[in-house]
Amino acid sequence: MVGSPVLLIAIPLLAAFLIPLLGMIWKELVRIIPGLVLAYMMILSASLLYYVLENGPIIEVLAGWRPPIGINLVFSPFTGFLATIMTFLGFIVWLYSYRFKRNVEFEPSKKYFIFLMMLVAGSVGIVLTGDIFNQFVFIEIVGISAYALTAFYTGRNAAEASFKYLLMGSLSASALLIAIAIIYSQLGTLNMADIADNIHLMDPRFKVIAMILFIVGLGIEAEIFPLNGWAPDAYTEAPGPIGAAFAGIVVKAGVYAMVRMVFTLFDVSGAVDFLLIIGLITLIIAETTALRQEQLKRMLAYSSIGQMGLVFVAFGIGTTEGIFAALFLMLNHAIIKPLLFFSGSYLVFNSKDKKISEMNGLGKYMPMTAAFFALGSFAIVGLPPFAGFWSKLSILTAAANEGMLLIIALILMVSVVEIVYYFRVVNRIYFFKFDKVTSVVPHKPRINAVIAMAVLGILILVIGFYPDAVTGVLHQASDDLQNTQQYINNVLSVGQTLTN
Amino acid sequence: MELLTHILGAIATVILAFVVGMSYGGIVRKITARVHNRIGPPWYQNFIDAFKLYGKTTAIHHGWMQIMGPAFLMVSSVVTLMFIPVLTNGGWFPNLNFEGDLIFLLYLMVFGPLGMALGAGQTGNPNSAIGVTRGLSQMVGFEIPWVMALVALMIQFDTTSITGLMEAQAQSGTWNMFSSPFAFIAAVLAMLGMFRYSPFDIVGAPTELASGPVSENGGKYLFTMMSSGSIFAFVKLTLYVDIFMGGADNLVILLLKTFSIYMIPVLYGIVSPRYRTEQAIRFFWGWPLFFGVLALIYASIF
Amino acid sequence: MEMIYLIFIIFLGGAVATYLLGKINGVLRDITFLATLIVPAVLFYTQVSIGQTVDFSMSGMNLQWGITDFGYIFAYIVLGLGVLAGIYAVAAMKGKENLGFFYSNYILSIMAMMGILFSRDLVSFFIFWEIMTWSSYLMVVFSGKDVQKVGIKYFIFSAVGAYAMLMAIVTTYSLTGSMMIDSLVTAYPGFDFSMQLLIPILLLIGFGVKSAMMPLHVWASGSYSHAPMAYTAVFSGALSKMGIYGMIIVIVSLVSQIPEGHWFREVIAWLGGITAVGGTLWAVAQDDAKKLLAYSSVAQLGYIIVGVGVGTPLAMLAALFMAVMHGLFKGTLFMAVGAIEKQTGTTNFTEVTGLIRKMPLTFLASLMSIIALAGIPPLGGFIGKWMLYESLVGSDHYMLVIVVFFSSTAAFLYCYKFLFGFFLGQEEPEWAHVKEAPAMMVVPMIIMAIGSFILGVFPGLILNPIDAGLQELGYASTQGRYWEMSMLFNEWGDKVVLQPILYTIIAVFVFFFVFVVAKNFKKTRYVSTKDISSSGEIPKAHENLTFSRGFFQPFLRAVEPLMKHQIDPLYTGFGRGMEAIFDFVRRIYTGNGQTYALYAIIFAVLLLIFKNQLFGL
Amino acid sequence: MINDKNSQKIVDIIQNWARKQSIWVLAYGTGCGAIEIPPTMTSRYDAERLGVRGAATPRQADVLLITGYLTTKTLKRVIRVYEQMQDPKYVIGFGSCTINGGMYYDSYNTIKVLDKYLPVDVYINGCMPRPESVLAGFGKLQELIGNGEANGATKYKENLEWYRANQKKIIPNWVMPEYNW
Repeated sequence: MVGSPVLLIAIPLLAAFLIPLLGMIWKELVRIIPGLVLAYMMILSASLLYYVLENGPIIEVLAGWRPPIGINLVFSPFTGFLATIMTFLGFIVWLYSYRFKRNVEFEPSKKYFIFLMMLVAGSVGIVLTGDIFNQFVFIEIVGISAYALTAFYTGRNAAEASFKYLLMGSLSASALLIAIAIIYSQLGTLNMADIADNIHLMDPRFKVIAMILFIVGLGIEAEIFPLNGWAPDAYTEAPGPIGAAFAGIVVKAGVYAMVRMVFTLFDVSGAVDFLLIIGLITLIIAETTALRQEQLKRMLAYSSIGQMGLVFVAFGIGTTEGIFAALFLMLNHAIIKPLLFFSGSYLVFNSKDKKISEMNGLGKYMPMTAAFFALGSFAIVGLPPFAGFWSKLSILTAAANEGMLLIIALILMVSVVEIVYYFRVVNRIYFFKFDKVTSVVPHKPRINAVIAMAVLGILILVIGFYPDAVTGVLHQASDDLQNTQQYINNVLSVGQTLTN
Repeated sequence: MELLTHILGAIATVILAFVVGMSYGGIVRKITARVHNRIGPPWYQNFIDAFKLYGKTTAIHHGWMQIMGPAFLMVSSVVTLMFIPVLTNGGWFPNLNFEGDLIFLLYLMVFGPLGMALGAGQTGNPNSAIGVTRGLSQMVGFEIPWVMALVALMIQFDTTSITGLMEAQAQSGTWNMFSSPFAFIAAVLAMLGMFRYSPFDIVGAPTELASGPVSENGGKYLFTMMSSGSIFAFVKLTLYVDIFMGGADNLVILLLKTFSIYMIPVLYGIVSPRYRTEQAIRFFWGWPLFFGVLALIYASIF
Repeated sequence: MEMIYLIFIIFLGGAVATYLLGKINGVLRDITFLATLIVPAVLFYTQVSIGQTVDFSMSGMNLQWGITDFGYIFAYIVLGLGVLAGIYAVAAMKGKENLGFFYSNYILSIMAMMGILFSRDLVSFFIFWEIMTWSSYLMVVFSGKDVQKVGIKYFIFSAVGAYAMLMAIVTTYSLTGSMMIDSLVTAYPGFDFSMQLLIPILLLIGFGVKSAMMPLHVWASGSYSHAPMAYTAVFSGALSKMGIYGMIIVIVSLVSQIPEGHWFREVIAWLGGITAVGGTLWAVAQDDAKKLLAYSSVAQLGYIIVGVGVGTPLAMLAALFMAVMHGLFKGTLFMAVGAIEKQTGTTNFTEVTGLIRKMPLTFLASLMSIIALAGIPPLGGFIGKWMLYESLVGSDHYMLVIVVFFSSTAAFLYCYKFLFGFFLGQEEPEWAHVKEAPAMMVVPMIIMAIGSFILGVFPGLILNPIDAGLQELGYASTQGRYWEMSMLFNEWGDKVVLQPILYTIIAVFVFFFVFVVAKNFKKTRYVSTKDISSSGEIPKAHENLTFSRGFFQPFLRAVEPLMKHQIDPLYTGFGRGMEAIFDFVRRIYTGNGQTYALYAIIFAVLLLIFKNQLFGL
Repeated sequence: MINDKNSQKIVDIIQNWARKQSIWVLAYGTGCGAIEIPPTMTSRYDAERLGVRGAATPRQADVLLITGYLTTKTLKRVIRVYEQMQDPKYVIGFGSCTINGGMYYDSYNTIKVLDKYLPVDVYINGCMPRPESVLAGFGKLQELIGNGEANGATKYKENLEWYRANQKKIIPNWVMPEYNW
């Protein structure tokens, strides 16, 4: 064991406060320190994950207060897997945006990196924590940094998007807070394991209301329909890499919270089916909406929402295979969508109105970027031999094993829609004549951005050609989520041992 | 020795076909004239025409495909002839007629016209190309009832071979035109188009197309086409006789039968004006098709 | 190392290397490209034996690769055509942009097709299928013309097909627990009836799209004509055969096992027949050679589907023979069109005429291929058609034989149009500069034309492997019952001997050519095509008297009722309608924060109202 | 064997017989005389019994029938048609107009003497010549052919320059392919 999971949260928060001070010493430190921190987090998380896979979950108790009273962090294969993805992505986003807005003032870049770090730290916190109130706090941390990052480009649109996000975020916070209050009033505990253990004692009426509030609150974070109105605006107006971070990190945290709530916290029978239904609705609405978008980032945003819907569908299948597929899809989405955002934001950078119609023939002038975008498109629509195919295949197999033929058909039909809008863009980029009138001279990506994209691209290919590289982890993680009782036992046993 | 017989027999067949075909052509001209209340040329007029054409100089060509065109046509006629049983038992003409079947024959018959069409195409005369397109279109028209009739026969007698059909007729003692009347009617209606007499002479239509595909061909080209056309006529007539009228045991009967069947398109044509192309096609997809379907039903029931 | 792996590694590595070398040096790239095609082909024919398999496991599923007798037939088409068209492509694509991309895509398609033939399990089958789809898609949009329309249409149809197939695959997996094709075949009779119907239908949608079966054919004309001709030769010649390959497996191995399979096959056969007629009629109506050949491909694939649907041993022999032949002659024809496009810059019949004296070798290759296409003896196309008719009549498909025959007769129309449009007619001064295509383009065409001639005279050369392949699928050996090396029989004891035909034709031809035509050849002289009898007028140099517009107008008028109903507008309308609906859906996202908040509240309220139904409490 | 003079003679005799029995006419309906062709061909006079038959194009025709007056504008086309015909070929001047201009003797735009421009083998006199005369003309032509005396084409070839000079006098913009067979 190389370190404690606490460090995953403590270090970035500490660094976030130190950065302004360090920035006074040397401005470049503002850019470098977050990178170092994120790299450290990534390495720590990965090594912890490796340890956890071998030796079982780590339950970290904070400040000596034992569960169920104190706050504890759970670094199990499932949470560790998500944390690793997030930290990895955080690092990649940092790498991509290291020279981002190099020429702008010191102040914005300071904000940018601090909030990015907080975003990652908060998301990791959401995943790792074993306490619902603590989770709420982390959600707020993530939310505040996300609002700020959305409004990073100070402008009318950005402010509006940020405000929408803030509005919805507040709704989410209120709902969550009430839900937490209800649970606390009923059970007198905030520890997830404890709640899960005692949920059957709760009055069903309160239970359902609490759960509905949870669904509404977390659904806003997890972008389920119809609570995802903020997402397209935020994705569009935030800087490109932040869009990637939203898609890869923040939403994952929301999905995690939702899934944890459904699978572990509540023992409500219809909840899993509810995930399936709401996932399908989200998937269909988002993908069909994406087809008619004119702006690239907005299209990517809706596509991202749709993918999340698909994740919920996979979770909603309810079997271990389904969860495995969902995790696989989350993993793939976490590497593919950032790649699309990264390359897409350079394409957008080169078009005046961020419109798809302005990207004619850019492939010739920005071969690398365009190639990465194409690779991402190919992967996300699930064409073999790229990564997306395997997750799609596993979702479908999982659904088929449950005999859900109609759902398979729906998913596949929506996939066709997805293909249409992604390929329209790819076609434009590659096979249309370069249009000087609407496009300025193309800005080419910087070397660090290329490296960031290349890493993601290589990952896509590696998973595509050799999915067994990750399936082991995914299987363990899905087993971990599926087994609620073990989770309760693990957490509470820590409390017991400490008591004794 | 056998090979020699074969070769001699083949040559004899070609000569026979040529002579009969040409004479029939002349007789048709005579008959046409009589119907028109004219005296008409002598029955051997076609031979004179052919000989004259052969004697004419052929000073020009528009490229080697124009030269190949008539050759293709001739090859097709002669090769098709080789696969047609002229007499019931082979007799004097021991050709390759036991080694082919109807479908093969149908396709072989297209070889020549297509080559000819290419030859006509190379001349660059628009009339030629128009004639060819008309001819091909019309072919699509009449092939349908014709093939229906043939398929009906094939079904009825479980054979696709011409000799097989002839044997079947010999065994049953009745001609196919009586045992499968609908097929015969369909085939005869298709024959109207096949012989390209009025009202289906849309290919050559002298007044519209200046004789169509052959408009750039005089002299020896025309001679080749004329003689292969005559051979082809003989081939078709013999084929009809073979599959619908039980074949012929000797030459006299062959001539009688072929001549009588030849009169159908000729007499129909003499009194008819000319169709437009689409009218011609629609004609074949009307009653002939109906009889073809009847023939198929009849054949599959019995 | 296993030879099978090696072949795929060479393909993959070659594709990457070709792409990268394309950035550095053109010659090196071309050499790598050809080497990547030829080396695996040689390895395949020398080192890989039928029945040899490799097993491995991926993502928890056991997969297996290995070539069967049946796949071997298609491997002939894929590799043969792949190599020849590859040689052609090097010359044909010279001077174009982005060649590294083109070549690596080309290699990937060939690899994917070989992969399909090698796959003994459904997952790798699907993976290679999709690689084939997207690599061919990239070729379709390579030219950059009508990308959003044609390319997307192709991809949508391919995707629908592929996803239908994927659905069948996962359903199979859930039913049998294995991805092996063999285990599907074994377990199939045990499925319940709905599954017995569903799985083949879904698979056939997938294969039907690739083999351009009506009503899934609408992508074909655009895609075939938009891809570079060097690739279309492979696209139409080999890639579409993958659909046939799969279709045969499905129909023979699956559908035949159930009693209702009979009706299923009837439907398929009729779909094939309709495809043949429709494709032919539309081909006749085209003025662009690419489009014409594209529709013609649809029609030819229709014949093959008829054969597959009928499914008697003779019909299967016919279908597979036609598949091979179609690869040969349609490949040649697309190559010829490519050569003409390269030399003249257009493929429209109404523009380019009279190339026969400028491109005689291309004409020769086209002529032989057209004769093969039209099914005229003694070239190979006839054999396939003959066997198909025999099988149709023999298996009591009386109306179908008429339909097929109609299509086949109407095919003469476009055959002539193709030859006349390009090579015959007036020789215009506009095209006086045109030269014969480079040797590297002509030689593959000639080789393939000669190939279709040889197969016409010695069909046994290819019928032998086909027979072996059919035995693999469970048919009894047809050896000696239907064919010999140069002879064909039918079930009723008649036969067509092919060599005498050839000898007779050659003999008569030589006779007439030497004694009638060639004797006088010296005395005749060439005059230009302006020197024609046109009412005494002398056509000026700029006056084009070629009859090329509205070529088969009367015929088309006659068949108008048949062509009035198209399926394409239905699809377009459906697409438009869907987009309109999507546009409506899009308005859910108003962009107004208040609305979104309202949504959230409504959502919460709805959940509260329906909590009993949803959560059962 | 063909080269042998005597055998050539025999062949010529047979061929001439065939030629005279088979006359394919390209009726170039230049003037009002064309109206006399249908009665000649149809049931009353029936020229076909003599082997006379219409030909559709100059490539197939033996005889060029100039039916009536020939305007200067038409001359070029007629010459073109004549030159496209294959040997052996003959010209029949039909009606008085081809002999001396007939009723158009003082017209500015008709050819008065056809023989100056094309080698006429047989003239048929009359305005119009009745079908009987037409048939008589054909009979004369047959006679000439049979005797091997209908050698207008040879005359044209030999005196091409003279004919050309005459033709060019009438036709100012002379754009014609070279006549060299």
